[in-house]
Amino acid sequence: MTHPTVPLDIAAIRADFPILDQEAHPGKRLVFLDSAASSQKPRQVIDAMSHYYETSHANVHRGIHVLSERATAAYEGAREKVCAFINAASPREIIFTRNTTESINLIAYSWGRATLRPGDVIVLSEMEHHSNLVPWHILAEQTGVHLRYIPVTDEGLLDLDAYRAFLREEPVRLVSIMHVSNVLGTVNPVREMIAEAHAAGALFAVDGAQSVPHLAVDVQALDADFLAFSAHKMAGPTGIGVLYGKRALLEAMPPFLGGGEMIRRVTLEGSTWNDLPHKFEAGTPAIAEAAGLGAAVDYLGALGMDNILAHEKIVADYALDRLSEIPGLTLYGPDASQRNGVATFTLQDIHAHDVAQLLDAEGVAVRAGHHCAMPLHKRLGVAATARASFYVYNTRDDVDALVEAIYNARRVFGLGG
Amino acid sequence: MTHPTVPLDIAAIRADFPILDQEAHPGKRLVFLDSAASSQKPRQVIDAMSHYYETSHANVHRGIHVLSERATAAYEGAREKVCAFINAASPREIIFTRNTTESINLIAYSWGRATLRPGDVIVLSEMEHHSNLVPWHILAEQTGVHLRYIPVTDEGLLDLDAYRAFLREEPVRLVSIMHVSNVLGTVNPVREMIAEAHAAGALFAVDGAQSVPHLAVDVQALDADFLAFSAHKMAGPTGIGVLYGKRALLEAMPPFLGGGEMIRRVTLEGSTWNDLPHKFEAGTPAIAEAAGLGAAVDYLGALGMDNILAHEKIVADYALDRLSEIPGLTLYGPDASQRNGVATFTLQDIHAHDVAQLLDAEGVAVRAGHHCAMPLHKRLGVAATARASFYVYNTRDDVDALVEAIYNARRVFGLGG
Amino acid sequence: MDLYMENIIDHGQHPRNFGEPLDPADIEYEDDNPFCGDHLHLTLQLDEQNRVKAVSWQGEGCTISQASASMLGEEIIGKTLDELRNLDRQDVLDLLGIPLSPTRLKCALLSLKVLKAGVYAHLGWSVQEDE
Amino acid sequence: MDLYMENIIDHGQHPRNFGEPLDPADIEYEDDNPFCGDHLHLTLQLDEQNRVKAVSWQGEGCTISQASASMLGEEIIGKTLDELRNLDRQDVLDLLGIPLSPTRLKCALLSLKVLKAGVYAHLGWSVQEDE
Ligand SMILES: Cc1ncc(COP(=O)(O)O)c(C=O)c1O
Ligand SMILES: Cc1ncc(COP(=O)(O)O)c(C=O)c1O
Repeated sequence: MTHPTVPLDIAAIRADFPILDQEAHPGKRLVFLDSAASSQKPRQVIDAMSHYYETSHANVHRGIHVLSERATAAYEGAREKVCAFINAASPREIIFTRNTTESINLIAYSWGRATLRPGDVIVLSEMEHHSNLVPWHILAEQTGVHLRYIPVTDEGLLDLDAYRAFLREEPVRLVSIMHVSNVLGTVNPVREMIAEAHAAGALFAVDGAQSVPHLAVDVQALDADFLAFSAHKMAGPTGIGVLYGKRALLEAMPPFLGGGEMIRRVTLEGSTWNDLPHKFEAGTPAIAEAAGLGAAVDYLGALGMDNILAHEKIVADYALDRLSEIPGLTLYGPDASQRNGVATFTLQDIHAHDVAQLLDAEGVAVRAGHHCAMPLHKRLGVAATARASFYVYNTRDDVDALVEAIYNARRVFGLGG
Repeated sequence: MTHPTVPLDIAAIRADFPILDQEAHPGKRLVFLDSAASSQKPRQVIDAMSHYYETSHANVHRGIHVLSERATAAYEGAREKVCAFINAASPREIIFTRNTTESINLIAYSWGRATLRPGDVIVLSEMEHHSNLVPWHILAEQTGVHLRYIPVTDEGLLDLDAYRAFLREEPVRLVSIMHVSNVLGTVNPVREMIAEAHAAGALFAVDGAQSVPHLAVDVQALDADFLAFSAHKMAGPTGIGVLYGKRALLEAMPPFLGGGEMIRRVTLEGSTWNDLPHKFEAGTPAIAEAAGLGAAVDYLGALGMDNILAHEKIVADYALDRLSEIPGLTLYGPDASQRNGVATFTLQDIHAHDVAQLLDAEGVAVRAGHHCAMPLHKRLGVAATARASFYVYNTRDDVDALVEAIYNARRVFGLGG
Repeated sequence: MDLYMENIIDHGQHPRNFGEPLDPADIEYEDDNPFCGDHLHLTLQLDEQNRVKAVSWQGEGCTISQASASMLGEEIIGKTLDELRNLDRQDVLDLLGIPLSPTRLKCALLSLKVLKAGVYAHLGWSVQEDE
Repeated sequence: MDLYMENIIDHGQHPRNFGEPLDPADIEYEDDNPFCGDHLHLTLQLDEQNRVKAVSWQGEGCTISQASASMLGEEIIGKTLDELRNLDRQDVLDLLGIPLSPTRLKCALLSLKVLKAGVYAHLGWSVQEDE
């Protein structure tokens, strides 16, 4: 990230997102601080999908008519855009799934079950999202594979010594780790961790759900074996996600779901598989959603990922500063230099759900709960936290509204202003 | 289907589908006869999704703010609409998947792997779509389950004697059969077949991909154990499908994909599962697509499924009549009384791909190939067929255009007019 | 601020009948709402006519879940088992007196769920579908 | 009707060098396009300078796949193995002389695929990525 960044015109960007221009409640401007759960979509993305349905829809692949050709071009064109966006070596390495969760399950079902033997070790971490825990729990139960968890330090970082000890001492076959924590904001040093995993003979899967939307991710520079992410967190539609995998790995993997498109030839006796990426895309895919994801990638690319990151950092740093002034407020996660995009906190004497509800009443949308990271919350010693998360359309005004609403909540609970 | 039907105003319906109002090539009106592959979408569905993104998007479930509540209402509201549409006993029986293919794979992975023992038998048929073959091939290979295929008679019907013999003589645990054939148009007598399967102690899964869009399907009246279908074939969006399952069955099944939403509690040691339907919906679901599917169900429901069926029958019967006049044209499938919605044919001396290409040049979109039913094509003794398929927006004019274009293809190939 | 009317905050901050479990207890039950981390543990003592003589709650969670337990606990003292059986969502919502979104409904109804499950277990019944 | 120019239909209906496999053959290969059902089987005989002396195709499928084999077969007679190696998509498309959509491209290029795979197998090479 050494390129110079240019400041973005946030007012113009906000104008691209129709949903932002509303009152959450009468007289209360919507202040949307829940993008880590799912981001909003610019008009360009919404229109790309409507336009697709109004002009170009048909089922893709092998249709010999003009609509099917257009639909196929939209769908495969999106694959090429995603390929360029994460700098994959080939569009064949881009598998369209429903979401990050399905991408990770695909690795577990296909690569995992074909490759792993009882006693093999998969390394995860204590800060993982349930989507990067539960598929491995299911796998472990069915195969006798062992799971190890990198602990989270008091600073909210991965304990890399423990990681290295696992790599040194255990038959680690795969490491699967989030790039950026959806709760702590921690940006994990995946590039170094991948190099260390490879040196130990293990593969490395990156849960990019919270990184790909916010910073430039280059799978070849990282040397990631797999990368999973969701369109809906990166200005794209719901219903589509991505699994990137190195071609040789994907080639060697058995298919996951069976059905149309993913076969080469079917007889009553059995089937042979289609080439990549189709081998992993059974049935009619999310065609309009791919068109929408392509438009999202164009949108983010035009803004520039480094510029987006720089802007979010300004907003998040400001939020950390202002929040830390609030009496009785505890912030979670590492210091500003090692984090990105979210501010997670608790308030003394007000449960996170009550916080979220009181903030909502002021028009401020945050998320409260365990954020699909129950083990991390156990580690933090709290059942629930409140989280404000930022995207390119958020401003310092939004942070001010958040802080003001928190003071209001304190007043309602009789805790002073 | 004994209710009196009312004629639909097809011109008004066509006006709802923006894509239909275009020229496929200069001077050539688009005549879309490929709805069995994927139907077009009315403005009401396209707008429902845009409107969702412009006003209501956030991640669903457990969000304590106004957008998350709206998104959850849209998503769960769609589930209730689908429940009513197929007359399921409870919305909990409606699982949202990507498409029919994923729905069938879910049965195979979850129910199949938990329940079946080597030597158990699954009955399929020779006319099935690859989506109802390949998941079972993969299952059979991994579990030692045996697959049996109901043959297709020369009339294009299932050989029910053979079916009964399987039920009588083999340890059949599951029958999985298409309701309506995507190639032959055959409407299989699933209601009777289900009763027979149940009498033999077997469960019955219905592949409703080609029935739910075209006729009233009542899962309780059929007593189906599972029903799979895709939104994109029923005026709804891509990226979402449905698996209906009887509640007691779904309750007893282990989860399929692991991740957020589908768990109740996660620790590093393992997970406990959420209630239905969430147990089977891991990760952020296709929220906007559910809103679109809800709008599609409203749209079809307002027209009335019996009226849709009646209209399609008029168009399809007319097509069968007119096509059968064409020299050298062979039609596949049973007589008009036992079929619905598609007209599949070959032309002597012109390969199906060339037919489709020449028809496209005249603006007529049909599909050519094996239509994901290679075993059926083997049975029919042809590598590829051409298929015209009809939906509520098609007219007899469309059929006339098809017939005219076929005559034109004959002329191009020097076969006379 | 309809949602956090003074009496709800008061019940949330000073919940009635909260404390150590009754011992001996005629009815005891606990459950939680893992999505929220809300947790409640209930003990009840009955008199000879099977009326609620004493109530004790223990728990943690949001104001809505704790206030609803506090209010419900006050409400049930002196009630018969039959009357407890007939309590439903609306009774709890009336006690709270505020509109609740579906997410918060789970918080509000946890106390009722624990109470009814305890009563039903005492009577040897199973809890009805979607109750 | 650009797509089905007379010469394509002529090649499709009267394909050149179609018939029984050459025996003995110096090069033999067959492949298909299962999505379409197009199938081609090629045999070649070489002269002493490793030039194509005789070609025979067998196959079935659409006009585009059969016509492209017919045209390509005429084209390669007299060519050296090196010249065959250098043939590419564009050469086949130039022979056909019509615009093709991606779906039909597969039909058009099956003959080239079979030819190159045969030549490469003869030379003991493997076919290049995405060639
Ligand atoms: C009978 C039948 N089953 C299954 C499918 C697969 O549907 P999808 O591609 O939406 O999964 C189709 C659609 O082509 C079909 O016609
Ligand atoms: C780090 C991380 N991983 C995985 C996921 C799951 O993403 P999805 O729900 O789109 O599958 C999320 C989103 O909540 C996340 O933040």
